[in-house]
Amino acid sequence: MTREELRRGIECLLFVSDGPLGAREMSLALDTPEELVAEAAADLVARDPSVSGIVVQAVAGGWQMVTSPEFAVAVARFVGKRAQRLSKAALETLAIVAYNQPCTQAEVEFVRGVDSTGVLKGLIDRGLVQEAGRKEGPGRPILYQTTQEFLVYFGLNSLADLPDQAELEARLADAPERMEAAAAGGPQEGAQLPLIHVEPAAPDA
Amino acid sequence: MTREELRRGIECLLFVSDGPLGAREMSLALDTPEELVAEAAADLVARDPSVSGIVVQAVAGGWQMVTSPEFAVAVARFVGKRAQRLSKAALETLAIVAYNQPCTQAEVEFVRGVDSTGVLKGLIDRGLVQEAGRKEGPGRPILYQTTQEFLVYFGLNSLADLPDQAELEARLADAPERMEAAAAGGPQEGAQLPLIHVEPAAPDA
Amino acid sequence: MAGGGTPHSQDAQLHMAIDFRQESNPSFQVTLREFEGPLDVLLHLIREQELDIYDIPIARITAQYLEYLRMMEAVDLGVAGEFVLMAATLMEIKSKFLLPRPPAAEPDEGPDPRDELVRRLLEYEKYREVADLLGDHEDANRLLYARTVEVDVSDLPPVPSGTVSSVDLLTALKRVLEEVGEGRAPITAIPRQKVTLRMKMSEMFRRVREFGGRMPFSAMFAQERTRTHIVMAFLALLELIRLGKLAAEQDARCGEIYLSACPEPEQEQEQAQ
Repeated sequence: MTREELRRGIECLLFVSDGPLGAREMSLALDTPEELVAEAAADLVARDPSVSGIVVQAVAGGWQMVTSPEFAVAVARFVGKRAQRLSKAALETLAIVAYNQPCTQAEVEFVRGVDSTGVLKGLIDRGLVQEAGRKEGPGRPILYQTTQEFLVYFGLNSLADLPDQAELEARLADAPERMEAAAAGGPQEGAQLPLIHVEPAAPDA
Repeated sequence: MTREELRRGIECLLFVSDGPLGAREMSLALDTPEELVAEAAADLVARDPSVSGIVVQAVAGGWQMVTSPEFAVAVARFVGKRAQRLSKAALETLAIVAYNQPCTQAEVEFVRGVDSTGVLKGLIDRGLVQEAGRKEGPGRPILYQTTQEFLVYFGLNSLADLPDQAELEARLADAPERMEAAAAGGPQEGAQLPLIHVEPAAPDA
Repeated sequence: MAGGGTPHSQDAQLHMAIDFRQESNPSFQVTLREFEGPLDVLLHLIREQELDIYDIPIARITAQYLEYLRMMEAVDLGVAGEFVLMAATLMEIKSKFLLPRPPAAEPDEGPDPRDELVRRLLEYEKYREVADLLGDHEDANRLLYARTVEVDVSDLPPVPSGTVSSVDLLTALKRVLEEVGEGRAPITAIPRQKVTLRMKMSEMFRRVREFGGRMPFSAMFAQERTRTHIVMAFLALLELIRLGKLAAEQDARCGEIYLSACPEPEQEQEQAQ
C-alpha cells in the first residue's frame, strides 16, 4: 500500500470509529505495520486544512476525526446544543486529579480548601474522572483518576501535554500583573515548591 | 463564503449527520442559498477519489458521506471486530454457555453440531466468555462461563434473569449420554439440536 | 460543611464594589466575584494589591478577609465552614506575630507561622493556572465536532426512517421480560418442547408477514409464555433484522418499535433472470 493509499485507509477507519483509534488497531485492520500507520496518520494531522472540512486530531494516544473549527457555528446550528461548559470548580478539581492521580477526595479538598463532593460526582457523571481502587490506610478511601475521555474532551494526546512544574512557574511569572510580586519574592524559593505535592488533610488549627 | 469554503462546510455537516442531508437542511445551517449548496455538494461528489478516503455520494434527495469502496475490506475487518452485534454462531454459542456454565467446548459443539473453536475464541476476545478452570475427568478440558460484560451487553441484571435456568442446568447432567446418542444419530440431528434445549429429560430417539 | 462547595457560585454575575477602609490602608476596592473558596479569595487579595506573597502583611490581609466574609453575609450568600475555618487560621497566625519573639537579627528564628499558608496558596495558584489552561483547551475543543457513530451499520438492511438501535431493542426486550416476571403463566406449567433459533426465526417472520404492515414489537411476544421463549424470540428477531428480512422502525425515541417484512431483492433478481 502506498503512503497515500494508507492515508485514505486511515481516514476510512477514523470515519467509522466512534472514538480515537490507536496505531495498533488501525494496523490490524489495514494489515500494515504500526509505524507506517502512525506516519501516515501524522501526515493527516499536518494536512493543509483547506483540503477538507474534516480534520484529523492527535488525541488520547491515537487519532480522531473532527470537523474543522472554521465551521463550528454551522455545525452547532445543525447539531444543536452541546453539554455545558465545565465550571471553574470542576476545572480546578480536574487539574488536581490529573497531576496527582490516583488521589483521594480528601487530597483534592486539601488543595482547593473546599468541600468537593458535588464537583467530583459531576466529573464522574460526565465520564472525565473515574474510581481507581482504594488507598491503603485508615478508612481505605476511594482513589480517583482521569479517564481517556478526559484527554479526548480537552484534546490532549497524553497527560504529558500538560505543563510541568517549570513551565507552570514560567506561565505564572509571565502573567504581567504578577511580575512585580514574583520579583519581590525569592524565585528560588518558588521553584522548590513542588507542584505535585498533596498532603492528606493535616490537622488544621 | 467561497465555493471552496462551502465545500468544506458541507463536509462538516455530512460528517456529523447520521443520514443523507438535502440541500435545504444544509443551506439553513450554512446560511447559504440552496442552489449554491447543491453546486458545491456536486463538486464533492465529482472530486478526485485520491484526495480522501471518504467520498460524498448523491443519494435520493441529498448527499451522504461514506467510506471509499477501495477500503471495504479494511473497514469490514475493523467494524467486524468492533461490531455491536454478534454473529448467529456467536449468539448460539453464547446462549449455550450461558445456560450450561461452566461448560466445555465439547458440550457447546455437541449442542451446535459444529466445530466452535473460532466462535468461542471470538467470544473470549470480546470479553463475553471467559475460562473457568478445568473439568475433572479425562483430558481435564477447559471450562467456560459468561462474564459480567455478557450481562451488560444483554442488559441483564444477573444470570437469574435468563429463563428456565434450573431446567437447563439439570440437562447438563446427562450431556455425556446425549453425546453418545449424537454420535450414533448423525450430523443432521446435531444440526437441528435446539439452541436452548428445552425438552423432556428422557433421551430422544 | 457546605455540600456543593462555594456558597456564592450561584451569584457569578454579582459585581459589588466595597471599600476597605482599614486604619492605615489606602482605600482598596474589591469586586465580589465568583470565588472558589477561601484560598481563591486570599490569592485574589494578595495578587490584586501586588503584595509580596512571601511576606504577607498578615494583619491587613486578615482584616480584608474578614471584611469579605461580612460582605458575603450582608448580601445573604451564606458563609461556608471552610471560609470560617480560614478566618480562624488567619487569626491564629496573626496572634503568633503578636507574641514576643527573639530579635529579628537572629537568622534561625524558627518557622514563620505564615509558611504553611504561603505554601498552600502557591500550590493552589498553580492548579488554578492549570484549570485556566484546561479551560482554554475546552474552549478550543468545543469548536470541534466528532461523529457519534453507531458502529455497525454496514450490513444492516436499509431502514426507511427512525432507525432502531440495538439498545432500543434490548430496552424493549427488558420491558417484555419484566411483564413475564409479573404474572404470566408459571414456568412449571410450560409444556416442554424443542425450540431452535431457526424455528423461531421462521415463526416470527411468518407472524410479521401474516400481520401485514407494521407489527408492534410488543405484540411479537404476546404468545411467548416463558422467558426462554421470549429470549429466543428476541434473538430470532435480531437475526431476522440482521439478515435483512425484517426492518425495525421507531417513530419516536423510546416509542413503540414496529417490525415489517422487507422485500427480498436478491430472490426477486434471481426470479427476474
